[in-house]
Amino acid sequence: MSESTTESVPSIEVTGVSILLDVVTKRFPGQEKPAVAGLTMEIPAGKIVMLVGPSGCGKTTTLKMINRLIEPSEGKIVVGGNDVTGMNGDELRRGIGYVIQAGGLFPHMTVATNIGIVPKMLGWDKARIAARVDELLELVSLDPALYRDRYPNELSGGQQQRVGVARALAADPPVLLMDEPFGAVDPITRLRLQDELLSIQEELQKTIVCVTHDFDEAVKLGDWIAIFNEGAQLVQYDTPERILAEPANEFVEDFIGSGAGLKQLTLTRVAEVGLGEAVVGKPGERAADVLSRAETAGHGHAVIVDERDRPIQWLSLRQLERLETITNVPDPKLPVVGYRATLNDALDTMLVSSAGAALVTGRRDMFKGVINVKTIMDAITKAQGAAAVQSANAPVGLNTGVFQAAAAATTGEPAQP
Amino acid sequence: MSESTTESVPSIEVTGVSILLDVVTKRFPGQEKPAVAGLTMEIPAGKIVMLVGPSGCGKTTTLKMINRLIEPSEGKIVVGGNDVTGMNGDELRRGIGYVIQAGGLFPHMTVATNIGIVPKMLGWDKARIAARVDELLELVSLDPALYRDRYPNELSGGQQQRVGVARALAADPPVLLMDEPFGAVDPITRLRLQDELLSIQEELQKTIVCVTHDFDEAVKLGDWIAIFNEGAQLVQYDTPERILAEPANEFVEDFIGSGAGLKQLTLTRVAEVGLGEAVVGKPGERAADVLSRAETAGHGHAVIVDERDRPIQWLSLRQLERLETITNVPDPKLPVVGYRATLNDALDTMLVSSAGAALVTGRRDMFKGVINVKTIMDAITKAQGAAAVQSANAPVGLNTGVFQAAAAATTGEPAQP
Amino acid sequence: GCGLQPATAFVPALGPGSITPVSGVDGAELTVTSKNYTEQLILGKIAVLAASAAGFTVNDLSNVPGSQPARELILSGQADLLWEYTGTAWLTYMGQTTAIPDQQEQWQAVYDIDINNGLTWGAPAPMNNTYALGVRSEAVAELGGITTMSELAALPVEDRTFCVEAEFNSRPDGLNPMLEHYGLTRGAADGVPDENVGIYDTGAIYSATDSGACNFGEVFTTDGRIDALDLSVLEDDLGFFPAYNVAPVFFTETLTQYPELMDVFAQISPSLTNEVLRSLNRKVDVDGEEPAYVAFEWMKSEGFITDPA
Amino acid sequence: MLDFLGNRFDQILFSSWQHFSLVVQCLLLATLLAVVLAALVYRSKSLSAVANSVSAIGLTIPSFAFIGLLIAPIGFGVLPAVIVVTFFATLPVLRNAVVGLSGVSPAIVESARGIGMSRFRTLLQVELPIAWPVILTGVRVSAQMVMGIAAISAYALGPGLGGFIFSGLSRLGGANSLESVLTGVIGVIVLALILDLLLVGLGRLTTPRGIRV
Amino acid sequence: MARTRWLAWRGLVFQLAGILAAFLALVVWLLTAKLTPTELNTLAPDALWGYTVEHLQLTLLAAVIVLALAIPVGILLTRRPLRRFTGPILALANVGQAAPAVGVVVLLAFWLGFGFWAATVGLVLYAVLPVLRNTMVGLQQVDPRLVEAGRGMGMSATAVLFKVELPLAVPVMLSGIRTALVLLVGTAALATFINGGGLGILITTGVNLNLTVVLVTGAVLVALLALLIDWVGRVVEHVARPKGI
Ligand SMILES: Nc1ncnc2c1ncn2[C@@H]1O[C@H](COP(=O)(O)OP(=O)(O)OP(=O)(O)O)[C@@H](O)[C@H]1O
Ligand SMILES: Nc1ncnc2c1ncn2[C@@H]1O[C@H](COP(=O)(O)OP(=O)(O)OP(=O)(O)O)[C@@H](O)[C@H]1O
Ligand SMILES: C[N+](C)(C)CC(=O)O
Ligand SMILES: [Mg+2]
Ligand SMILES: [Mg+2]
Repeated sequence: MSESTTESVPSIEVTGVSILLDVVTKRFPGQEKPAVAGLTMEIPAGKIVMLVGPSGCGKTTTLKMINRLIEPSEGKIVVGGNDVTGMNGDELRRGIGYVIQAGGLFPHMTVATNIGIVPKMLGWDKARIAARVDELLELVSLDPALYRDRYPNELSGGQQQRVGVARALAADPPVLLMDEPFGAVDPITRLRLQDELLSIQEELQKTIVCVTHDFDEAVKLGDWIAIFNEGAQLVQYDTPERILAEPANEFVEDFIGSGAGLKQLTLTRVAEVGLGEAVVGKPGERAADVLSRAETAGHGHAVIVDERDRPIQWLSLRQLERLETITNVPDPKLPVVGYRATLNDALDTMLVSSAGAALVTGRRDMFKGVINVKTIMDAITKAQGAAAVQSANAPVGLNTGVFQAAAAATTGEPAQP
Repeated sequence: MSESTTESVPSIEVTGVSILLDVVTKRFPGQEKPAVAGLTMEIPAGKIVMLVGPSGCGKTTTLKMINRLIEPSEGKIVVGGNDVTGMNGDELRRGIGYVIQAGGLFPHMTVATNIGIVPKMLGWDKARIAARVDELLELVSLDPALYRDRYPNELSGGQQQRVGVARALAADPPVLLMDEPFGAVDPITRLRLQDELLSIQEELQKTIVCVTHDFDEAVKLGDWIAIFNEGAQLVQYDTPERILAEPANEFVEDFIGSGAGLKQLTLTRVAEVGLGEAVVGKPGERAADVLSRAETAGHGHAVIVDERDRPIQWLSLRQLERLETITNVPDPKLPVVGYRATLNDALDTMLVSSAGAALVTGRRDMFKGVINVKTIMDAITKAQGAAAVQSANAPVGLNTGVFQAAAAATTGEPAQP
Repeated sequence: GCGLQPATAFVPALGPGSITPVSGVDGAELTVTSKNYTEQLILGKIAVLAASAAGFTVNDLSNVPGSQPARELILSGQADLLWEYTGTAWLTYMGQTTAIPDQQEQWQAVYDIDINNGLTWGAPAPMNNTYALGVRSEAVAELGGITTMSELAALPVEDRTFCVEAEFNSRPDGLNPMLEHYGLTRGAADGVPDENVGIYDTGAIYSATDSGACNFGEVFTTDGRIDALDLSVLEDDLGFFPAYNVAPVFFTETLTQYPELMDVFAQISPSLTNEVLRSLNRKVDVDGEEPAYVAFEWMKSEGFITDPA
Repeated sequence: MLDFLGNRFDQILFSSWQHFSLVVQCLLLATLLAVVLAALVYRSKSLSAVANSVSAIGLTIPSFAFIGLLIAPIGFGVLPAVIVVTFFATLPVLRNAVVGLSGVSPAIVESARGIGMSRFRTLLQVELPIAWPVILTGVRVSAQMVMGIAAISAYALGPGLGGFIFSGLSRLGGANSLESVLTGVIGVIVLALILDLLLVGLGRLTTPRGIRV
Repeated sequence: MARTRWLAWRGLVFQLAGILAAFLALVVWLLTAKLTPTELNTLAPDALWGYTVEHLQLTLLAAVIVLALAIPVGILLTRRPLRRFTGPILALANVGQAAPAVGVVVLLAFWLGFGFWAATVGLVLYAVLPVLRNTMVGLQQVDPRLVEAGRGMGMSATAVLFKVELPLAVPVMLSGIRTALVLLVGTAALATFINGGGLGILITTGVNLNLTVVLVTGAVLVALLALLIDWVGRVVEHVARPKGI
């Protein structure tokens, strides 16, 4: 595996390698239908690919064939350019990170031992293992001094999950496989862990294949989402945006569930849409001056910012008329969103504000502009338009074998480059 | 209990009775702080009151004191005008419905036996019990012939919950207590069960006290919501609308969580807001006629309805220009919402439709008008204005005792009539 | 209660023979006890059958492990009847040290003492079941053709190995005094060291001796296996063991209530000769029959009882 | 062997029945005792722990030693056997009854109370029926165990098949002694199987469909 | 955490204290009782010690054989190729368990002759099942996800067995071993019926000769020995239980 990490990939930071499932089939003994039927699927290096689908559709089987915890019955699997179908399974797995529910931590080993287990198998010396353990604990936001020597049952579910991720990353594998990694933690922790995974990924750029049954999670984490039906039949393999905007068929629509529109809002950030201009005033200015500037610009409101450009009031023309000078008392109910917020957050803020719009702040809470419902509607329309055009570098994904006929019949056609 | 059901209450259909907690305190042995501290709370007859608050704040304790599963340490409890603090607890409970998670069904008894158990204790004869069981099963939408003789483990979680409700209603008690009744079922079933509870309540008009940890559920089900803090300190006791619009303090705001605006949208139905007019055409008409009508009205679109007035197309002026005659081919992507849908649903539909508006249909899917983002924003603003005025018949709710000072300090003031 | 009876309580159904129901008994309860080796089991069953034929409802408490417990049962009145040996009573229970050579006098002696203990001895049988040491015949030559117990002392220490039962191991007429009598000290390195003594169940000694687990097995002279396994019996040439005539012992209170019991057993005792017992024992130990059936057949053949009507 | 069985058919039948009867009667008694005890302790954590320790430690006492100890004050016969068998039969049932009763979901107990059942009624109508399969498992464990203990109790003249084993032992080397022991051993195993089947059947009959696993 | 650990230790301390107290009571009773010469003879301290040593020898030798036999077989039976025999073997063993111990011991005497070895084999047969069963149950109850996690990070099947499965199975296995040892102590008392030695002789002698003191001493010593072994087992379980579970 170690050589393959140096495979030539577009960006230098990407440490992940690509994976190719090449017409892979898995038939379990005594099972009539194959669990995975002639699946061909490309997983691009350095990306997060989410596998979703109804229970029993073959997600886990697909995932486990990549590290050969399950041996494929037919077909071959190529990781980082090397066909791994023939190599020693144990060695293969030492080079691939694997995370399961609740981390799959060994309860009889401390956090440090758990994390250090693969490096130990690889023959690292003690000092190096210890250093690596601490580094990884930092990476997953756990204080090494505090957590190194704890046992898994002395950690919360979320902390266990983090240690699980740290363990999977121990030997710096180019590929990470995750099977419903956040299935066992409460919704709030889950959101935090997802954010953390995204930020870790931003730094490490591994290739991550992740099974989930939560479509929202797939939308949030995935660069690409593969929607499976029974027999690991690839119903749609596309970006979250396109799946939301252009579900391939009714099966996918049902899978997305209600609220696709609101879900799309979570995909775009305020920073990505065009903000409205605003007339800006400062405390101490004469209200009349500000009023006239607003009237000239044809605006109904003016934004008052403090000395650091942070918005403190949002005054209507009527309010300005009644004022002498602008005060510096901040309005606690000011509808403010950060520019990293999603459109969903922005819409919510607007609704409560009753102004039908919200103020956007950037770094150090500096005022950046105004966002209103119109902006959001436009952004959505544009996103949908963009999604209608399929991206050129979409990875391959199709099925052959017994399911192919059925797939073609029900799916229209599977995504193809 | 039975006499108290005839208590004179405003409307004849209301079979529920009012409940009064009169400066009730509960101190558990070995516990420093009281679990419920001097709580006074009125629960109006025939209404649904939701108790929410952080874990361990005393919701369950408050609820269980009403049927004396937990004996209050101090204070008295009046149900339907009778002080029940002194009466035999078992008898009291036979006259109060009680529903907990997963129905709390007895696994070793059939559905019929479970439901009939209170009537049996009350000495009803067999025929009457059997008839009542069937009546109740119908009420909760379960076919008696199919479900009467099943055991709880042969039912889905949602069905179990319904049987639990049926059992609680068996002896036609005026009061129903529910402790996180829908906590154990999946989100979709949960929504259905909530709707069902609302429709049962519409018919029966019981007094329902319901504990939940899901604020959205409280908003959906409650006529009144009581928000507790530690020690069953009543932080706010008000209608859902007012709590969303005017949270009493930061604690309540945090509790509502993000998305208060979107939550408010769920409180209003499309039927309750003013819809926009639309130019209507029929298949077979000349497109130019419809176009000219639309231009006259100053509209950008025209709605095409079929012979039963159901919308089938929504054409822009440009589309009309290009047409000869109007066809009768329905557009599968038409953004349609029913008039019983919430504004939240409407907004979602609009977002996906990319038209920034949606068509509203009434009974038998007949076209009723157009709803757009502006309408929604206006509705919200109006609702917030209305909520700012406190209703005159708000029930009493306050705390005395050790928590009072703290309450006053952090809460502003508790709701008072 | 509840229909439960002791382990070996089974007896075949029977009809009256020369023993006929005693008037006034009418199914009154009578408890018979016995010790737990073959001869006692057969005798116990004989007593049970006789008492049944006499019209008693018999509670069969035979097969008690050991002489002392059996004695205890009858002394305390928990049992009403027990076949006991004169020598055993004299030396073991009554703590006497020298036996009386004349068998009738010996009987009289124990009768006289026990009558004060609330027990009444019935007529003794001719049979005399004394202890003896058995050697497997193949080994006699290796042991210098040993025939008498006085020759024991001449054997090398490692050849002085014994198989005994727990009871004999610690009885006043048992192993240690016996060895003493023949000039050997139990537990001494130059006598009979402890490891030379194996403790076995009463009935297990014969096959243990035969298989060579030890050279000398403690045997009962009326046991059928002495012949069957071809064991040679050492002569008690210095006369250590007394006479052990068997006799029915009654709990006096019961006997006063049903004096006819004495006559019933007086019918039986004279028939119990050494030969009879040896053949009966043999049927059980060698031929593998059940004591209950053996007793039944014998009683029938003697005419005491008949098959059930 | 067949001869042996044929010749003593009525005796074997008698002893088997005695053995079976002893075990079943003692099991009934033990179950009653254990359930009553469990009902007294299961609400208290510490009392439950005590009951569990008693059960665990009681089971370490060798049955043969216990029989020996009983012979001294009680003597021979049926009574010591009944005491020993009942004692050992009670322990697993007690443990399971405590586990079963405290394993009843508090939600179910609460809802029983919540619909107006009294404590006793809740115990009788809700908790015991729900705990019953667990209790019955305990009874099965007991049954298997005391089958063997009943055999040892024949040393104190207890009823049953143990007599065959001990008389086989006392006639060891003689004809039919092996048969006798085998009869005792196999008879006990067969009885244990039969009783187990009966208990399984009883379980089927007495466990409502709703709590079958 | 710390509290439950202390509670467990407290239980152990109580148990040991109870055993010691009972033993002291026995000694005091023996010292003050009026003993007949036979009783004195049988209960002489070195005789008692001898019986106890014999009893322990029987128990421990049988235990060692049982462990050496049952643990490897138990492990093998949970490995994939042999897994299908698990059910039948357990069923067979369960039937065997109903066999009365006295009977088994006596039958072995028929086969192997009287003495120590017959007794040992009988004991082994009798105690093999709990260890075998607990070894299998212990291994089977290891969360399959942990095995998968181990395999998933590249441990070989053997490494997973020794580093993950066995350590996690230890508590269950130990409790089986403790049960077996306690059974062995009790069953070894039956060895006396076939001249296998041990403390059982005190019971039979006590009964046969109606020597209540001997009988009680024997019975109490066997019971105390069983409790002591149980205690040792518990201590070992406590100490050997992997931290973190
Ligand atoms: N070891 C196995 N032996 C036999 N069949 C198996 C095995 N593992 C999985 N299967 C079958 O293969 C199919 C796919 O299983 P898989 O575990 O991959 O589903 P999944 O998509 O991960 O489902 P879930 O969401 O429930 O985890 C199922 O029908 C399952 O029953
Ligand atoms: N039986 C009891 N004995 C002692 N303390 C109790 C008991 N029941 C509840 N408490 C304590 O009383 C307080 C209130 O508990 P209660 O169960 O009413 O909370 P809750 O609001 O229902 O919480 P949750 O949302 O977790 O159900 C808690 O601090 C709890 O620990
Ligand atoms: C009859 N014997 C003397 C052999 C033994 C006994 O006293 O029981
Ligand atoms: Mg899966
Ligand atoms: Mg609660």
